[in-house]
Amino acid sequence: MGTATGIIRALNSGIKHLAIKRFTLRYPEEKLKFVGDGYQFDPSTGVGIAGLKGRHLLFHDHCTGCQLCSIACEGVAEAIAMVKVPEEHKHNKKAIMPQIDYGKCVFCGLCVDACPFYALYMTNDYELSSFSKEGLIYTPAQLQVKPYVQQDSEIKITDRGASHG
Amino acid sequence: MLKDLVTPENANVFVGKLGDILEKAIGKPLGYAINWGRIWSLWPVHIETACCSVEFGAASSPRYDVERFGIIEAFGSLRQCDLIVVQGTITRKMAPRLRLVYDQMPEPKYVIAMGACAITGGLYFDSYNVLPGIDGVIPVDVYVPGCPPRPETLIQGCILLQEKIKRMKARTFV
Amino acid sequence: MSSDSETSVDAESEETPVVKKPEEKQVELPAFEKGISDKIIEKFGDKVYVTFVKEDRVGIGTSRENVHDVAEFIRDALNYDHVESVSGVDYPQDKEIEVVYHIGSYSDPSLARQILALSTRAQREENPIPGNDATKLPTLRDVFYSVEFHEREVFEMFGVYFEGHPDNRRLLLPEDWADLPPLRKDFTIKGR
Amino acid sequence: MTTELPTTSEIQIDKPSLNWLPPGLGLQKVDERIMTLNVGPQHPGSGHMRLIVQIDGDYIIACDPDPGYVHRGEEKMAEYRNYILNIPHLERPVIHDSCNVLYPYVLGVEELLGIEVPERAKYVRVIASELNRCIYIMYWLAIYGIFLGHSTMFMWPAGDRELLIDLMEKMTGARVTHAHFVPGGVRNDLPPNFEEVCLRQVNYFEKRIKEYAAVFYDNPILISRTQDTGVLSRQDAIRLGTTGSVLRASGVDYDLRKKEPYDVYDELDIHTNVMKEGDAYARSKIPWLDMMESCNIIRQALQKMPKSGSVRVKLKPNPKGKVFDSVYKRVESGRGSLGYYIVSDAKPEPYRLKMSVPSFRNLIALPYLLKGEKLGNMPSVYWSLNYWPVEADR
Repeated sequence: MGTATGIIRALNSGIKHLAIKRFTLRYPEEKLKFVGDGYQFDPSTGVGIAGLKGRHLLFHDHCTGCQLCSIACEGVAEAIAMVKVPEEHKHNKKAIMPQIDYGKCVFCGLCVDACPFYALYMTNDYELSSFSKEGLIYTPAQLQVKPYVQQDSEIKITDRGASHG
Repeated sequence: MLKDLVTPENANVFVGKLGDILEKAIGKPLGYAINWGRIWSLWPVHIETACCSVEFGAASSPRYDVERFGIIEAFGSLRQCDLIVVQGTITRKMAPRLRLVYDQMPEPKYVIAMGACAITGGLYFDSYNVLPGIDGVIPVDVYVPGCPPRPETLIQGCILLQEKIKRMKARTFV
Repeated sequence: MSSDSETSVDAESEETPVVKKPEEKQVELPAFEKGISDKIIEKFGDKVYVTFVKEDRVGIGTSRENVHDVAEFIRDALNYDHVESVSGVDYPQDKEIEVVYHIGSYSDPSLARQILALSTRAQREENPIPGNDATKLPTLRDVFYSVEFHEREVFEMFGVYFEGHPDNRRLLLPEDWADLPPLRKDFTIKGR
Repeated sequence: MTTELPTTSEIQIDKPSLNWLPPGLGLQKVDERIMTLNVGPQHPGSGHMRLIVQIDGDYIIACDPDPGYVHRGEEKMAEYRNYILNIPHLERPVIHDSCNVLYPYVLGVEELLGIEVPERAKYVRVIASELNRCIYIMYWLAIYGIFLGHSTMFMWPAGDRELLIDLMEKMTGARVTHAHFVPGGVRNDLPPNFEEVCLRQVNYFEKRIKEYAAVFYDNPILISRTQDTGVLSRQDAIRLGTTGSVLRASGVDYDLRKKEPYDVYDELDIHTNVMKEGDAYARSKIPWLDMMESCNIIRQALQKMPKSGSVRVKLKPNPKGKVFDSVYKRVESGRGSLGYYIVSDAKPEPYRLKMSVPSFRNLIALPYLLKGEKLGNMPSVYWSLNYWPVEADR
């Protein structure tokens, strides 16, 4: 193949893409849709349930303060610290609950695997940027809040290329 | 009249006063204009320090396209840059180089710490060769957590930085 | 236990670790791998010893005086042609540092699955001065060219000086590293 | 093994121009004309490593790689963590190929502990590993496009890569660092109707990467920049112990998926791509062919995979190995054969863990390849080695 034809072919294949749909996801307005509500774990079968590994969600009435999540995190990132909580729970005699420092957390989900009481899950929330390091530390009260996420944009594949609808 | 008032002796005072009045009048709108220019033309330095550079590359890919926010893809010389995104682990060998790069950038300059390693050391909190976060080396404006952060989180961090610049006094750097 | 393998408290593992001897019972060794180790034994006699023979893996140990000859024999007679990795293992209780060369072959299709682990031991010093103490081994750079960077790495990570290596400089660590070689067992990382 | 190879620090070239001094500059010796360039660590073309390059005019006469800017001590830290907690750590060296970099570790621990893996988990692993290989190669190709000044070749692969990242995200819950493989299987089952979505996206992906031929691989400008630069002969590729696409571009037919099949690779039909030229063009084309092969493997694996069944066997807490047992396991990763040497001493933590990484093994070829090249060819030769600095430094 001659040089000229090669260059013309290369340009042509680029020009063809002018007619193809835009692939860009306009992020703050559109958000990607994920499988399920986030990564969960079923201790009775020992197998997880697929989902995004985002910010944690803590069920206060299930947490017994057994520290298994904190022990699992000790070798990974030391992100989980057990802190005193003022309120009294029927389950939680020690009155301690995990507090997660997202400046250290690596979102591996081993703490979720370690929890045998269905107390710790992961949610689809990933918007955690902050101006200060202190803003990255989530107390048990903050972890209890289920994040409001509106994620509906999905990848669509048609004859005219892939786009986000 | 004015000619009589201004003598060679007090000309300096008059010019100074005039400057003050002008600054009072247009200083604030000018500050807004300067900041407006800054937030839509943040040029990051092309310094990859560790594996978060993969997601930094993904953020400028067609899907996320940070150029929509005026964060031009990192190709310029570092003398033209005003943003440094520390993409991951800073080792003891890299730390002096990072400081060198930061010192060579002109004011104003902003720093985004990207990833757990850059914020606190992350996974490598007990490694013998990794710094526990970059706060000891350079001042940080925005922390973007994750290991590595999703490009969305990085974009959110950039939007936070733009808000911070909006609120900053532009004249501190002029 | 439902979940977990992740728990690592010492208090939880109540069973005391029973130190068992490796089982001595005769298992059927794979024939092809046995043939390779037999060839080396036949040539060198009791200068070498076989550490293990597993499927696709043969382990040969030798002393530091013979390691160069054994490596040459492996290259010339057995058709192994490159070294995949050079790893040091520190044994403080034996006062020795073991260096293991994992040798493979690209050019001989029958050896494509095989890895030969050639191990040798160097004397270990309590207070190492890398390069100036008795922790020395002959280099294999002139036998397998691919060990050049690997041996440089072992030198800085364990302080094993390779005699005859053309380029024993530091590779990965910072220029101002003045501590013990970091992968020795007596170098402990903070908080552990 | 006839000719002696010089060491990387001794490489010199015989160029007649070396003895010629430009008049009018007052130079007395040839040495005064030689300039030393520090490429990196802050440089678009080097990543997080430094290359100390000596040039004479436009020709490189010596190159001394200086890695270690991301040396994080993974091997030391692994000695303090048990076999499960090591998983997030050991995938960090190559986060965009994280399934493959963890694969040999998981295989090795399974051999040490004597675990049998369920059949479905093996297929899930193969699919994840092949998807990850494509993700790695697409990122590599995107950066190769930047290195050659070809912006379209950054945008297209970086965008199409997201198709597969979407699949991995559905499967494992993370974009790049999955922590999905564990000793005994994988951590979670496939989401519902994953097979359909996977098949559709992989087919579209394959259609897309075939378009790269016109814009990149058949582009005469690109060919003139990469062909006959940095030629590595077959003999030298073997002697220097290179691996992966570097080795296969030099005409050695060696792919561990075929030569030493692990998990279920022996039940799949795999074709190995080999080219004879050994130049930067061949080294950049082999990964592209590999991606198409990976698409084939994914389709086969989806077809043969058992439709239901368990994906993970339960382990005891704190699993321990035998007394002084060692294992060396390797897999074919996106860059070449990647091995783990694990020594156990009946403790929950490994006694010694050594990663034999392809980037580190390929790095040794760089000084030989750059010798005598023009400085402008340095980026294309450097990145064609499939080198990822974080992995080499560990």
